This record gives sequence, structure tokens and C-alpha cells, in this order.
Amino acid sequence: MTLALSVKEIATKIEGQFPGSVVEPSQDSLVVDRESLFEITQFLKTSPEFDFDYLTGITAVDYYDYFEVVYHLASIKHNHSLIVKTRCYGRDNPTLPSMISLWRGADFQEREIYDLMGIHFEGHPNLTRIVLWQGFEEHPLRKDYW
Amino acid sequence: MTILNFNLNSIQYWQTLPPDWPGEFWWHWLVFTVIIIGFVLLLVMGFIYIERRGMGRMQARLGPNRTGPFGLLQPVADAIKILLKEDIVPTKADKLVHWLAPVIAFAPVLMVFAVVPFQNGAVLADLNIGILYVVAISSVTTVGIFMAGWGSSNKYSLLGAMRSVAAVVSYEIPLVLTIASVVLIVGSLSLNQIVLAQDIPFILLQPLGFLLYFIAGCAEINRSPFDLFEADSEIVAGFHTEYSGMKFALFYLAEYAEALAISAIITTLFLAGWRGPLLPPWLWFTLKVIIVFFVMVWTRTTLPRVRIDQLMALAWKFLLPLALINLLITGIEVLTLPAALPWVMILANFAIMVLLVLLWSKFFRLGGGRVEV
Amino acid sequence: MALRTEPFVLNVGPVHPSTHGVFRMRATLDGEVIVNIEPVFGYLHRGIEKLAEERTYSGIIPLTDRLDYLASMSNNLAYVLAVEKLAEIEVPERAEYLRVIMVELQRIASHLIGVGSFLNDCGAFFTPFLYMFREREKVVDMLDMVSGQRLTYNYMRIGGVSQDIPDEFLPALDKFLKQMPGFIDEYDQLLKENEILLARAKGVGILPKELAINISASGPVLRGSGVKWDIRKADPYSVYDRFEFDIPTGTVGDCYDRYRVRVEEMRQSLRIIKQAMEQLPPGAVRSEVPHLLRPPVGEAYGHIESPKGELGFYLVSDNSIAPYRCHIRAPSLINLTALRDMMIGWKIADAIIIFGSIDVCMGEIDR
Amino acid sequence: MKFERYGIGIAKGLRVTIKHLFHHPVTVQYPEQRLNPSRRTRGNELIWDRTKCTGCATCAKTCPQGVIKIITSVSTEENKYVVEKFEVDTGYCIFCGLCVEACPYEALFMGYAYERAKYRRGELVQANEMLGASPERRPSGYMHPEIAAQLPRQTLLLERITEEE
Repeated sequence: MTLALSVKEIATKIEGQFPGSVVEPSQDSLVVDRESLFEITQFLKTSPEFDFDYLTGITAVDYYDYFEVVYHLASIKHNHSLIVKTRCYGRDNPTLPSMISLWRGADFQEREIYDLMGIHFEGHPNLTRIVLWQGFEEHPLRKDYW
Repeated sequence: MTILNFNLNSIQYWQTLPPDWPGEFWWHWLVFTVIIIGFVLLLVMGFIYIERRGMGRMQARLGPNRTGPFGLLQPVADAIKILLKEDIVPTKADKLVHWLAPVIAFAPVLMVFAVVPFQNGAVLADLNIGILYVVAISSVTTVGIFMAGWGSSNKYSLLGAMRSVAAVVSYEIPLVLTIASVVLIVGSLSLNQIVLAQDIPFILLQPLGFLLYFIAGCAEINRSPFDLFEADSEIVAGFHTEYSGMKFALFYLAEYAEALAISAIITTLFLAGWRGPLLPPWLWFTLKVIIVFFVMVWTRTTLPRVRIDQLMALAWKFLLPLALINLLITGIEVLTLPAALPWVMILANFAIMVLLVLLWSKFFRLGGGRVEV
Repeated sequence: MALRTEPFVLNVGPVHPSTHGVFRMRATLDGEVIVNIEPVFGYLHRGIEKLAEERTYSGIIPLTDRLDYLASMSNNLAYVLAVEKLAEIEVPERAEYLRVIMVELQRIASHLIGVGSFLNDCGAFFTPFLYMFREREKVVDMLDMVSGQRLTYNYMRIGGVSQDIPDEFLPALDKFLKQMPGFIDEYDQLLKENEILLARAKGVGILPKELAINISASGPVLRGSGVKWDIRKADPYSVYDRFEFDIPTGTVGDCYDRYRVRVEEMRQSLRIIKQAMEQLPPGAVRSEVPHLLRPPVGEAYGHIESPKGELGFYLVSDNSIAPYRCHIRAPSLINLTALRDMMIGWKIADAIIIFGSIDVCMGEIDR
Repeated sequence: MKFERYGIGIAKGLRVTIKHLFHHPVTVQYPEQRLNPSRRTRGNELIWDRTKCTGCATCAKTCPQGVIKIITSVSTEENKYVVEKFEVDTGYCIFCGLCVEACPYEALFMGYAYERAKYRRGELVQANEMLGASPERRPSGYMHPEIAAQLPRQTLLLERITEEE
């Protein structure tokens, strides 16, 4: 059984490492500040204790006020998993650091989120539309798109 | 050698046929042209039928069975359909080359049959350099294929055409070398005399030669597993991607006519041509041709396709050395072995074939076992 | 004399015999060797994630059929698992077993197509493909018997399955289990040791273990690279923890390994089905679930090992009759990330079989 | 290409294909030979039983595609709904069978036949009496076990092969 790690413990650990980065350690997911997102995921990936070598998936949810980007992390070695979330405010040009340097699997998923949600991932080498055509202007998965 | 039993009377038969008639040899020419065209067209249709039905059955389905009894008229229906289709020429195509290519691809194939004997002496022109003529004329098809690839102005076509040229140039060499070893035994280049010399079919005297010729022939005429020039899963349809209607029909015809030509030459060179007991010679000939073609269908059904570099490696590293060795051994045998003992030659040749194939299988590795790109 | 050469761009697709749908590879070729390749897709984009936001929870099930249309049962299962997790619904035991049987049958059917079309891409002119279609037909017959349709089964329901199996199902399944190993042997006889196939597929398109993990590959692509990671074992859903089966893995991560992993997985699926059939308990197949389900506010991620890889549904509920957000983690899409790494340096003919060995389904990539 | 196996692999493959040449093919000749579809088949258009329908419109609510259009009026004497129009645009129907499953009065059925081509697009929109059951439009046993029991047994490829052997 994949062990869902206790978010509280990780939150305190990360808070020690990167003060002020954890926004809210909720029941099953770790919501972190978007400034320190990359450092935290890097720490989660590289530290031997967690060793999250497998990025199961990335997705984004539009809550009108903010976009919540959800990272499902898993470790094949330890067989445990964690959900990391970050919030990204502003509808015009929301930006987040790209995870592609940590997990190459983020490549198409980030492009898809950019395409459908309109979140920019800084550092992505080829952030273009993936399922819609290049001239398309809107981002259809946003809640205000009809 | 006793196996070289010349039947001069029968060769003179056709030469004495027409002089009483006005027009002299032109009658002979006319009759045989009609026979050849009829034979080729009919057998090509037969081949298409055999291929589609045989393949269907091997693939656990039926194959075409709607047109005519047992679907026999399917090739006719296909032909009519294909002739009625619109002839599309791509805008950027080299129009003249595009138009000329199917003609150049098809005509030489038909010309090959000029020297193939259907029965003793029944041949349009019993050239004394018959097999040389076949080798020379059959390579012209490649020009047509390359013209098609170039003229279509399509990248897939070009890739197919390039593959075709590369492969045909390579495979011509083992092909000619195996023919040479047959010619060495017979002592004549005339196909009729090659047949007449086969009291024992040369497949027994030249087992390795037959194997090499079959493989090289398959590669030359674009049959699976060497069908890379029109590999449908890779380059769509290769050189004839941009062809439709009548021109496509010509390519289609040329493809099967080539298969027929190679089958006919294999039959003539290795399977004793029209010779056989009981049945009339032309029927024997047709039967053998069909059997050879069936083997091609069988391999096509079973085998995956090789890659272009593997195809070239096979030609240069496997077929060429073996063909050379085969030629050498045949030469030694013709010189030293007494003609009265063909069975010694048969046994020796089979042993040599098995030995060589096993040995080369061990030697033969792409890039010496490295993975090459 | 130095010949001036220049690379040229070849568009493999969108309409091409071996792209398994409308998929385009923009390949830059140097002669026949691939210098650069860029996958282009989206031709089949139907906006399923957006559509799902407007449908009731049960109305999404037919939508999931249309994701990976070669493995509808698996999609159904992944979705209903996510909803059940979200709404905390108990599923009757018999339904769990039926789900396992159906999903494993579906895995066999999907792998048959995957392997068949891979071999077809290698150039074995439709023979393995048609042989495998013959067996797939038998699976489809059985799934048709249960669900009433041959492709879009729409069989799983939130809290169970739609109907109990008919009486003639179990005898048919039994017969299938007896026949199928022989047929798998036949496929192996046909091409497993074929020299040409070995030459074509061995050592071609190698995906190293570390890269496979880094690239989030899943399913046979990941296992072909030698990673023993199968969600059925790692995070057992439904009743998978009650069955004994092995995870076949490859060693090198080349096309041949992926092909072998798929064939071996079919055998393992037969094992699972056999055990599930023996343990199948009587009882109800569906628990009482309100027609218009309103799950509590929250989110759930349900994932299964679909034939193509890890298929996950991430659902966010706002206590209405439709999900607030429904994200689909499509294995085919993510497995495609590896495409470029595997293909560069190989020839165009290899590119086709590498793409075939990933075994993608366009319905899932574009969604 | 390595020939370390001396062509044995190729020979094995050739044996399999030649064996199939003498096996009976598995395909059927469709217009002449028809296989019985599944008893639960969700083929053809919907079949609607006017007598059982109460006009509750549960089917229309369930339909994920929204192809069911139902117009009712209230009959005060009988104290029930009267269905004025029950229209299904089968061109949009995805044959998921959710409406049949949802119908509380068992007034809806899936069709049993599988040939449903029409010459005109307008014919795909079917309403009222067109949706009734008839000898050509038999209901299938989807979600109706009592009907399934009467339908002919489904032909299975699984069984046909073994009979032939």
C-alpha cells in the first residue's frame, strides 16, 4: 500500500528548513508558498528521507481568486506519496516555477496546464500550446470560459 | 558433363517455323508478344488472387470472395476500379518524370519474358546471352522507381526511391554471382539451354545458390521481408505514394510482374523450368512459378521488415561472401569432379551450404555485435 | 569531394498508417536518421475535462469510455474509484471481484492490440495483428455479454457495477482461460524468436531506468525499463491484494522488452482472472447510491494500473451534482514524454516501432 | 541482424502461418451470416413504452448528452402527467443506457437490432409512436433480465472455434 505521508510532520520539517513557506498543512495535502515551491520540491526530491523520485501528475484547479496547482509526488523506492499544492494569484499572468529540471515528466503536463489554464511555468524550455492550436487565445479550462 | 545435354533439334524448331509465311519472323514475334502479354497479365491476376486469398487464409480470415466464384474476379474488379479513378498529379511534381516513371518501371519487366522459355524452344528470342539480358534489363525498373520517387516531389516517395536504389545496387551483385555459378555448370547463357541442361534440377546442385538467389531476388523485387521501398507502416507507400489511377495500376502491375519475372527466372534457373513428367511443359512451368510465388507470399505473411542498414548489411556481409564462395566451389567442382557423379556434387553442395550458413550466422553481426545507428 | 547535405523535415502524420490515430511527429531527418523529433497532437481534443464539469457524477462514466477507447473498463474503474473515495461509498464484495475480472480481461484485450500493432509496425504484414484481433474478439464478446456493448462498455457504476453477470458468462470465461495460454504461446512461436524482429527491436529505443522514472513513465514502458512498479502491487485498489501475481519487468528498456512485458502481463492477467473466478462471492453487485450524487466538499485522487500505465482521476467536489474539477492523469500522454529521448539517433523505421512500443491511445492523449 | 539462432525463429513463425492456411477462418460473411448480438446489447434506438411512462422525465435528467426531450401536460381529472411528446435525437445518442437504467417505471428499453443506418439525418430524430416496440424494433435485455431470458443466445467466437476443431 502506498503510504500517504503525514502532512503535519513534513510541514514542520519543511517549515524548519524554509521558514514561512508552508501556507497551510491541511488534512491530506501540503500547501506551500509559491515563492519557495521550487526549493521545497527540490528538497523533497533530493533528501534521502523522502526521495520523491516520481512525479505522478500535475494539475491545476481554478478557484476564481487563485489557481491551485497540485503536484502528486510519489517515491518508488519508499512507496509513499504526498500531495503538494501551491496557490497562484492573479488571472492575467499567473506564473510558477517549472518542475522540468527536477522531473522531466512535467514537460507535457505543464504545457497542458499552460494551454488549458493559462498558468505560465518559468523555466520551461518549450511552453507552447499542446492540444489547442497556436493561434487560440483563451484558456478553456478556466471557470470563466464558456 | 552429362548434364549438359544439348537438344539442338528442338532449338532449331522455332527457327524453321515461319519462313513459308509472308512476313517471316514477324509472325513469331507477334504470336509470342501476345502470348507473353497474355501470360503476364493473366498470371499477375492469378498472383494477386493467390496473394490475397492465401494471405487471408494464413491470417485466419477469408480474403476477397465476393466478386465472381470464390472471388476469382477480384483482380478484374480491382483493375476496373483503379482504371476509373482520377489521375492526380501533385502540383509541385516534375510532370514529365512523374508521367514517364510507371512506363519505365513496367516495360522492362515485360521485356524480361522475351527470353524465358515456356517450353522447349517456345521463347520469343532464344538469345545466347539470355540471362545476361535478363540481369541487364531488369535493373532498368529501378530507374523508373527512382523517377517516381523524384518526380512525385514527396518526401516519403523520395525516401522510398533512395532505399530502392541503394538496395537494388547492392543486391544485383549476389544475384549475378549466383547466376554465374549456374552458368558455370551449364556453359551457356541461353535460358533455354539452361533448362535443357537440368536433368537434375539445379536446386539440388546449387542449394546455396538457390537460397541466395531467392533472398536477393526478394530484395530486388521488393517483397517482404525486404519491402522497404514501399514499407507501408513507415513511409506510407514509398515511391508510389503520389500515384493514382492508371499510373498506380501500372506500378501495381509492375510489382507483381516483377514477382512473376523473378519466380520465372528462379524456375528456369533452379527448378528445371518447364521440364517435368506427365503434364504439358507450359503447365509445369506455370505450376513451378506459382509455387515459387507462394513461398514469397508465405514469407510476406510471416516476417517483419528489416531496416535499411540491415538490408545493406545482409547484402554485403552475408549474401556477397557466400555467393563468392559458392562461385569458387562450383568452379572447382566443375573442373575436378567427374561429370558422371552429380550425386557427389549434390551431397557436397548441401554439406557446404549447411556449413557455410551456420558459420556465417555466427560471424554475421551488424557492426560486429555493436549496436549501430 | 564533400557533398553538401542538409536535414529535412518530415511530417509523420497526422494521417499515417502507423501513428495509431491522428498524431503527428515532426521529424527532422538527416538522410534516414532522426536528428530531432517533436510530437504534435490535439487533433482529437474533445475537452473531456471541461465536459465533465457540467455532468452529473454518473453521467461522466460514459465519457470516460471515450478516453482510452481500447480499455474502457479500466477508465470506468479509475473514475468510479475516485468518486467512491470522494464520497466514501462502500462497494459490495461481488462487485469488486467482477470489476477485477473485467479490468483484467480488458487489459488482455488492450495488450493484444498494443502488441499486435507493434508487430505490425515492425512490418509483419497484419498477421500477428489479425491473430491477436481474433483473441481480442473473444474478450470483447464476453464484455459485450456483460455490458451490452463492444467498445464503450459503461459497465462500472459508483458503488458497484451496473448489472450482475449473466449465467453464460462464467462458462465462457472458463473456456477462454483454457484456450488463451495456447494462443499466447502461438504468438510467441510466430515472432518471439524471429531473427528479424530481434534485430529490429532489441537494443532499439532504449529508455534507461533512471530516465524512465524521471520522465514519469508508467505501465509497460516503465516496467520494460526494469522498474518493478505496478500500482496493483504498490497501492492495491479494489481487491488486488487478494491475488497472487508477478510483475514482469524488462532488463534493458528497449522495444523488445516492452513487447515482452506486455505479453507476460497477459499471462499474469489470466492468473488473476482465474483466482478471481474461483473466489467470486455471491451477493449484491451494487450498493445504494443516490441517483444524483452530491459528494462532500473535498478532493480525491483515484488511480489504477490501466493497460497503458497509471491512470488517475483527480476530482474536486464542491458538494454539487457535478465535479468542480475533473483532471485525468493520462498515461499515454506522459509516456510520450520519453519519445524524443528514445528516438533521436535512430532511423525513421525505428521511430515507427519505438512509437508503436509505447502503445499510446490518441483518445487518451488529447482527451 | 544476428543469425545466431540459424533461422530457427523464422522457421517457427513460418510453421504457424502455414498451419493457419489449413484452419478454418474465424470471420463470418456478414450480410448472409449474422451473429446473434448480446442479450443485453445496447444497439439501435431507444424503445419507449407509452403505457408505462408517467412523464417523470428521470430519463431526460439522467441523459448525459441531453438528447431526450419530453413535453408533458397535467391532466387534472386523472391526476397525472400526460406525455405529449417524447423525442429522442438518436444522432446525438451515445447508447450509454443510463436512461434505461434510471427509468423507475421500466418504460424504456434499448433496441436489440444493430443495423441502424438511416438515409436522412432527419430520420434520426424520433418521437412518440416511432419509438414504440415492433417486430423490427425488439427491446433488448439491457437492465431487463426478463426480456434477456427470451432472446436468443449470443454467438461467441470462443465457442464457434472449438466447434470447428
